[in-house]
Amino acid sequence: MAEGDLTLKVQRFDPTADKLPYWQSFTLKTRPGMTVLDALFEVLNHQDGTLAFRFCCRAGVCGSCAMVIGGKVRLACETQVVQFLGKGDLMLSPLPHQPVVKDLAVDYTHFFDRLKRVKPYLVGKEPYPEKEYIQSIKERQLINDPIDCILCGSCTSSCTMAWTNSDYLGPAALLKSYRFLADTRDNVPDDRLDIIEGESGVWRCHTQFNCVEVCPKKLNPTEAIQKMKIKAFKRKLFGRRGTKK
Amino acid sequence: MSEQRVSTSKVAGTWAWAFQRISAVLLIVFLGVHLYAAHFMDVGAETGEEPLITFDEVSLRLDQLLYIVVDYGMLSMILLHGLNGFRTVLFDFDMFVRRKKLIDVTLWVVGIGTLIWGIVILFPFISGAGG
Amino acid sequence: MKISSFKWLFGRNSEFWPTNMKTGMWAWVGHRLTGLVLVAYVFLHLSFISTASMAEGGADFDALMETTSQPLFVAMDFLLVIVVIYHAMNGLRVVLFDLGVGIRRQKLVFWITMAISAVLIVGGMLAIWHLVFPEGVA
Amino acid sequence: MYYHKILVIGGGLAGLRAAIESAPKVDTAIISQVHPVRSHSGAAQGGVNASLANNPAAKDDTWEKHAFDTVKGSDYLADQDAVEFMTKEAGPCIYEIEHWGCPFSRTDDGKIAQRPFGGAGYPRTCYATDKTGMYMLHTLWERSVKLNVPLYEDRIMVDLVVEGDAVRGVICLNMKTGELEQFMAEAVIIASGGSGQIYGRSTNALISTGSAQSTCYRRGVPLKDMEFVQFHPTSLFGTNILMTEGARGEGGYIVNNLGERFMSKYAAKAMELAPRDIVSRSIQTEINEGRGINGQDFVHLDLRHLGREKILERLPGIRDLAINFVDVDPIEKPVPIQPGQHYTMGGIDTDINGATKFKGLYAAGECGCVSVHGANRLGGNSLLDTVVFGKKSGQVAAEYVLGKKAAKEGEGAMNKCLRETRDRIDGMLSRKGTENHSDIRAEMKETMIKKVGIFRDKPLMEEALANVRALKARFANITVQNKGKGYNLDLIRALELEGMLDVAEAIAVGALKREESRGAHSRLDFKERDDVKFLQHTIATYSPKGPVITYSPVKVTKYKPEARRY
Ligand SMILES: Cc1cc2nc3c(=O)[nH]c(=O)nc-3n(C[C@H](O)[C@H](O)[C@H](O)COP(=O)(O)OP(=O)(O)OC[C@H]3O[C@@H](n4cnc5c(N)ncnc54)[C@H](O)[C@@H]3O)c2cc1C
Ligand code: HEM
Ligand code: SF4
Ligand code: F3S
Ligand code: FES
Repeated sequence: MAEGDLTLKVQRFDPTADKLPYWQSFTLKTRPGMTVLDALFEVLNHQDGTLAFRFCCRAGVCGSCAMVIGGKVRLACETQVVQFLGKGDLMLSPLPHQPVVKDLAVDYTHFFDRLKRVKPYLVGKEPYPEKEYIQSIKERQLINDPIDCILCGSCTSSCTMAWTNSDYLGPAALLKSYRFLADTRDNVPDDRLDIIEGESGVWRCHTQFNCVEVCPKKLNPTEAIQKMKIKAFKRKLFGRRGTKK
Repeated sequence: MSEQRVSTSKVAGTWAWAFQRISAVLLIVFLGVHLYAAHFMDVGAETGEEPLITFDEVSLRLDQLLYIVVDYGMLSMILLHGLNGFRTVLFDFDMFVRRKKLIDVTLWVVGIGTLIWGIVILFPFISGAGG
Repeated sequence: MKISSFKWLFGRNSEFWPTNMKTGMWAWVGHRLTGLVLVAYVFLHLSFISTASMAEGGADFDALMETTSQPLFVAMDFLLVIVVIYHAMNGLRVVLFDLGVGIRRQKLVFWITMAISAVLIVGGMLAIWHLVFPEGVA
Repeated sequence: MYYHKILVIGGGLAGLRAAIESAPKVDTAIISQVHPVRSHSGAAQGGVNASLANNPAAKDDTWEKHAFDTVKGSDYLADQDAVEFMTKEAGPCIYEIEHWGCPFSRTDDGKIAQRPFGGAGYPRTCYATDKTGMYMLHTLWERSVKLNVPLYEDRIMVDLVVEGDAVRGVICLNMKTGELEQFMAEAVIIASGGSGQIYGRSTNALISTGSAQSTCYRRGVPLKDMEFVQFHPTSLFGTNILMTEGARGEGGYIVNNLGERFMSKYAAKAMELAPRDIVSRSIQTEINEGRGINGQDFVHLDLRHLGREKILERLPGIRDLAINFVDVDPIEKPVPIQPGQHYTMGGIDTDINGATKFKGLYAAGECGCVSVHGANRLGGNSLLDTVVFGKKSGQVAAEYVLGKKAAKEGEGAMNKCLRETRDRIDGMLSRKGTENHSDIRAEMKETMIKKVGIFRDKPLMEEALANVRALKARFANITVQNKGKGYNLDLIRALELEGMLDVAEAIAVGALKREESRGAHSRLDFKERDDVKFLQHTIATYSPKGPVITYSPVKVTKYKPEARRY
């Protein structure tokens, strides 16, 4: 927990005023335990009130503060600055290829639109049972991973397929789709496969694995996508009966 | 508010993907046979000392139906795989997705045209040795 | 506002900066580039053969083939071997993932296929060398 | 001007649940400062209480027992009719969320798993690993997508429009464009969460500033029981991120700079597992008496003796947090912790339906005070509060709107309010003072935690009140550096601070006037509970000169106040 001076090099951009983004440097004293988010607040409070970034929980669970920190997409609130001390300027830029609201804050509208296209909700068998659905511990394990997604957008914004093809659902939305496909309580696997097997669905993934690299929750969207490719293909071969639960 | 759009076309997605994998595996086989046939196999005694591919040698090989099948099959596979792959690359970009129809037609025309071209090219070899 | 300017997408803090790109991404970039190169090669190859084969008899073809033993062509052949083998082996890796094999160990799988590729490439080059210069000319 | 029949302010659990309830019946929209899935509810770890009796050790659990535990936990300040309603509704509400997809952890026979929690007689806290809040939040957001509930995100409610005794709508600041927007409505449900950021060392999210709450307060909506603020004993030193009680449940020690397990002095029997308020007070005493580590404001949570295996197996999340945020691996080193502000028991004064003094204005969740938590909330009851009373307020608001004849009244009031808000904001932007509002914010937080914190007494609180008032005066002299429109954090944080100062004052005044110790309100100068004088809710009503304090009776049904011993 060393202390020392740190220079942040922040990508600034105000779409209403600037033509192109530019870098601006801020030097600040670090203290033990300081996170990148703390550093940004230090700048906001005492150096430049015009800085903009997103934040909320500051505990790595809400997914607001994803940005590119030192060449890698990370959560600002979870990233200690000490690891960057003495390694030159620490560069901060917004999530790649997202519309910028201002500086480090990006617009998530398109991200959530993509998500909404995969029916991101459980459609259980109705009428609902009087109590809970029975789901064994083993069945619950199938969704242990994908439910941990905090929708931070890191993966989809790091996938170049999602950059150039705005129809492509992207890893986050596909992982969400998988989360419901794998849930034993869900009752509409065919609808889900219909959505993800279109040309802007799973086939657009070319296993770049960027999504796996950047996920702050260490999830594996690629694996989910690959599993869905197989499911969709099997259904094509053997017909719809094969996918009914 | 925001309309829930359903994915666009699902005409070829699954098959295009599956075909790319199947053709890939087939290509490995074809390529193996082709290379072996072209460079390592002795077709006739007179070419035994001659490492370079010659017209006669090729013609000789192409006299046999098997090689015709292998070569034409490989050519069509390569074309299908290559152009299908190229199509995938194009459709990774919005601007081409918007011209989907046009691209699909063009690729088919180019593909079939090239195939015919390829077939015609080999005629002299086939007829050359036969005649 | 979308920032699509080259400078910002490929700058030092972007994932396209070489030191920031990870294994999977490199593999994909390589695969895509080699794929496109191969498509281009197919057309080149066809026109190459056609200029020759369209001529009567086949003398031209043989003459053409002679030129392939020039250093430039040998270099081209080497390149082609690298391109084909990389594309084929990484393609195999992709197919494995599609079958659900090795997704969690993608980096390991990549390096294994690359090791095999290296062996094949060296083998291929030796073979070409041997074919072109059977007497072992330097 | 936007118009929706019902507006829900806040996309946390309470807000989403309310919108889900009313949207199918009446046109409803959600307005939220952050996207719903980013809401603070997502940080809740432990679980949500309901007497489902799924755990073999809780076979004979009933809602009555849950109600009793809650009332006793509240130190008898909770309204018992509300508690009964909540505990009775708990089961159905949890099943409902499960049907919508919430991935609860499971028992061996596939039912919702339940774990023991502090202050409860039975293991009745339903959980989904240690991310219950997040899973519930995502599930409810997903449900709202299914119902196509319109969402206006990145908008901060900066004013409430009331005309006579009825609500007309709200004024919002669009964070993206920086423009003020008018939202007209027949009913407004405030579900804006807690205001923990008033305090230093808060476990709450950075946006839990109670901005919507203070806005209502300034427009005449009374606040109830604001002096009751819960402190959690173990929050990470520095960031005050929560270290779950499970760490002590698994056998962790708390030690001071002398290496003593000092809990032996305060609760010889229960040691580290004594109730939250007692442990918090004990730690604070050690720190106050100079036995914090290196004389600093923290002690150590020592898990090393549990061994690597157990830590990895039972407390992986805690280990990750400690490594990520203080660079300490609990396997090798003790974790620095201190008590932190955790929950605001008080809030907008509502009745059992979530209705306030104004017609058409409702409040639910942590920003409201029905009162089910009284003087001290039990762990796992606030998530329950959000869904039960979120649902209820949605229902009641929908009925109110359906039963209403006139619609779209009050355009004049809307416009007047817009002008006032614009003036207020322009005024703030044009101030050219010497004060930095982030310094004022820091001082307010420090004052509140130090002087209206875990231990309170008259001189300290009077000092605090004077400080807060001085800060309010200094606030008049600030400069907002950023005059721009888009995503102006500088302005937003200044606006938040203005409201927080008002609420801080209400907390301090209420606490000063409550001359007893009850639940989380622990006075050194009045150590006993005084049911004769103070079995009452504190009601704070805004006036420009400071809060006006009155009292309202507590509803007692079955459970007569008795000494609270565990
Ligand atoms: C670390 C931690 C752990 C916890 N663990 C548990 C637990 O295990 N069990 C339990 O029962 N409880 C727990 N709690 C308490 C519980 O999480 C909260 O009380 C509850 O989530 C509050 O939900 P809410 O819907 O009222 O508010 P929130 O979830 O805070 O939502 C507030 C919403 O209002 C919006 N908003 C706020 N102000 C404005 C404004 N001015 N304009 C527009 N929108 C606005 C925000 O954007 C947000 O969407 C915990 C709390 C913390 C801090
Ligand atoms: C020799 C064996 C070959 C194998 C095993 C193979 C394998 C593959 C596979 C699996 C893909 C799909 C990649 C993905 O979707 O991410 C692919 C794509 C592609 N292949 Fe091949 N291929 C081979 C030969 C060729 C040849 C000879 C050509 C040229 C004509 C070619 C051109 C392409 C192109 C253009 C693509 C699309 C690139 C992309 O999507 O990134 N391939 N190949
Ligand atoms: S999968 Fe990971 S990176 Fe993608 S949105 Fe979810 S948490 Fe973020
Ligand atoms: S980065 Fe994109 S290409 Fe596939 S593996 Fe991940 S979705
Ligand atoms: S602030 Fe919530 S994830 Fe960083």
